[in-house]
Amino acid sequence: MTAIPITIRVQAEPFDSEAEVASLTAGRTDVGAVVTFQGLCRSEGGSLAALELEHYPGMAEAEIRRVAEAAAARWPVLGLAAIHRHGKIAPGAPIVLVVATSSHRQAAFEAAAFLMDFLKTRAPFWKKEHHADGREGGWVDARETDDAAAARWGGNDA
Amino acid sequence: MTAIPITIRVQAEPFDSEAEVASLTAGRTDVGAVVTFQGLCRSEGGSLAALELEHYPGMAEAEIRRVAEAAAARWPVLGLAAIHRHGKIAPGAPIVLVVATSSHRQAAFEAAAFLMDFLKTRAPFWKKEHHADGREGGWVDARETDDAAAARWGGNDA
Amino acid sequence: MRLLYFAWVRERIGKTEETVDLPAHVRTGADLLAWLKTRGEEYDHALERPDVIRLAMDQMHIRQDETIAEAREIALFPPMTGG
Amino acid sequence: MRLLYFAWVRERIGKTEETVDLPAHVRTGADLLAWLKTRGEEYDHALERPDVIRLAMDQMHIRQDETIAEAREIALFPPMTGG
Repeated sequence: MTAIPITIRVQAEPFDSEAEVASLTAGRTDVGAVVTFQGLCRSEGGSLAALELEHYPGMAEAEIRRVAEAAAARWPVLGLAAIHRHGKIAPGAPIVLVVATSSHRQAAFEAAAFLMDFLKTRAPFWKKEHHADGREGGWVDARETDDAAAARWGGNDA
Repeated sequence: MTAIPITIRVQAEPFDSEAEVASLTAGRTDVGAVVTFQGLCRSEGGSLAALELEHYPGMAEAEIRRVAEAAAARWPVLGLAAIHRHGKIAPGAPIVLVVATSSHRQAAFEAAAFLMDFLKTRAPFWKKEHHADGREGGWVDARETDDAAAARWGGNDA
Repeated sequence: MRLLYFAWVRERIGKTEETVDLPAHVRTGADLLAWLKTRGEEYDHALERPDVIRLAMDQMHIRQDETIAEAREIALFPPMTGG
Repeated sequence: MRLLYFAWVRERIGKTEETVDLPAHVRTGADLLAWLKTRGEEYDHALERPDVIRLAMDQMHIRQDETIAEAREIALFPPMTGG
């Protein structure tokens, strides 16, 4: 466990990235670097009407928190936030937000990338596609490139 | 030269990170990943009253653009923005913003980190410290860790 | 023991959750999958490739060779695709 | 030729810019630094460690061994510390 602020939320509503950054930086002057990642729903060339995100309530929050704690143990970050939406999400709309703050930029960049890599491979969320042409969509397959991205951090950190 | 939108600005005023992200994402559904970096002025434990940023007008914009073009040639990014402030900046206030958008997250993360590394070592800006106790501040020394960060990308990309 | 199903595992089994009494010989995650497969066509279909099924015990990931003897809740699901 | 000075190079020389006529023997960036050092104490002080001085020719970085014969504008400054 660490003493830094860690915000974890799973919600249907859109998030406010500006407000999350402000909550990790307002009133303090030790933060030199703020990295944010936002994952948006892509339309896959117009074929996608929406993504529907199913999750495992309780475990989703707990697993993201475990990944964030692992990031906080590995890099000198000053704050972390991770917000993941569930439910139906239209192309162009945000799905996930990660924020990492630190004194110097490398820790914030690496912690944010690490958080995303393990959130993708460990947080219990599943995407189902709804097609624009009305065809029943399938469940999105896990990508080997995501496993490879997580593996590059070595060990079993998260 | 590339066909993607590249926003480069050097200005005294604060920037609006939300607006810069919106300008690279609004009305399109091919962006899956948005990475932002914000560099903030640190107080160095309360000893710093302000940073004063001097720059070489004209070359500053041109050099940041050259770095952005190099990033766009190297990664499949969909848009880039880099905004750097000049003048007096108080602790806690933002100095620099970088935004990178792409279909998948790795390109956005790497392009944003690359942009920051080369912006630090190649863009003609210089920081002078103003001390809280009234002592005349000195010019900030270039950090070897910044040269090392830029060198890790190999070659002479930017 | 409470079992939870997610994504296409849930769709194929046709339930979000159920409570079962495990036979004594079911000790590991792999044992659980093998036993569930015998419970009907829908289970057999959902678990036709047991190697791809992920397990969580009391909301923590576990490997299939780990013991589930102490579990209150086991979840079965496909590889995660969030983010 | 127009010369521009930034940061502590500017402060030590005491000017933001000036226009000079270069002697014919000044061909490279290093030649320029060596010649400027002879122009007075303030230049000698600003350029006391010529190896740390960075040069830009017409708003592009150049190495000190590059020719500056075609330059309209040369800027002298310390290593950059932006970002």
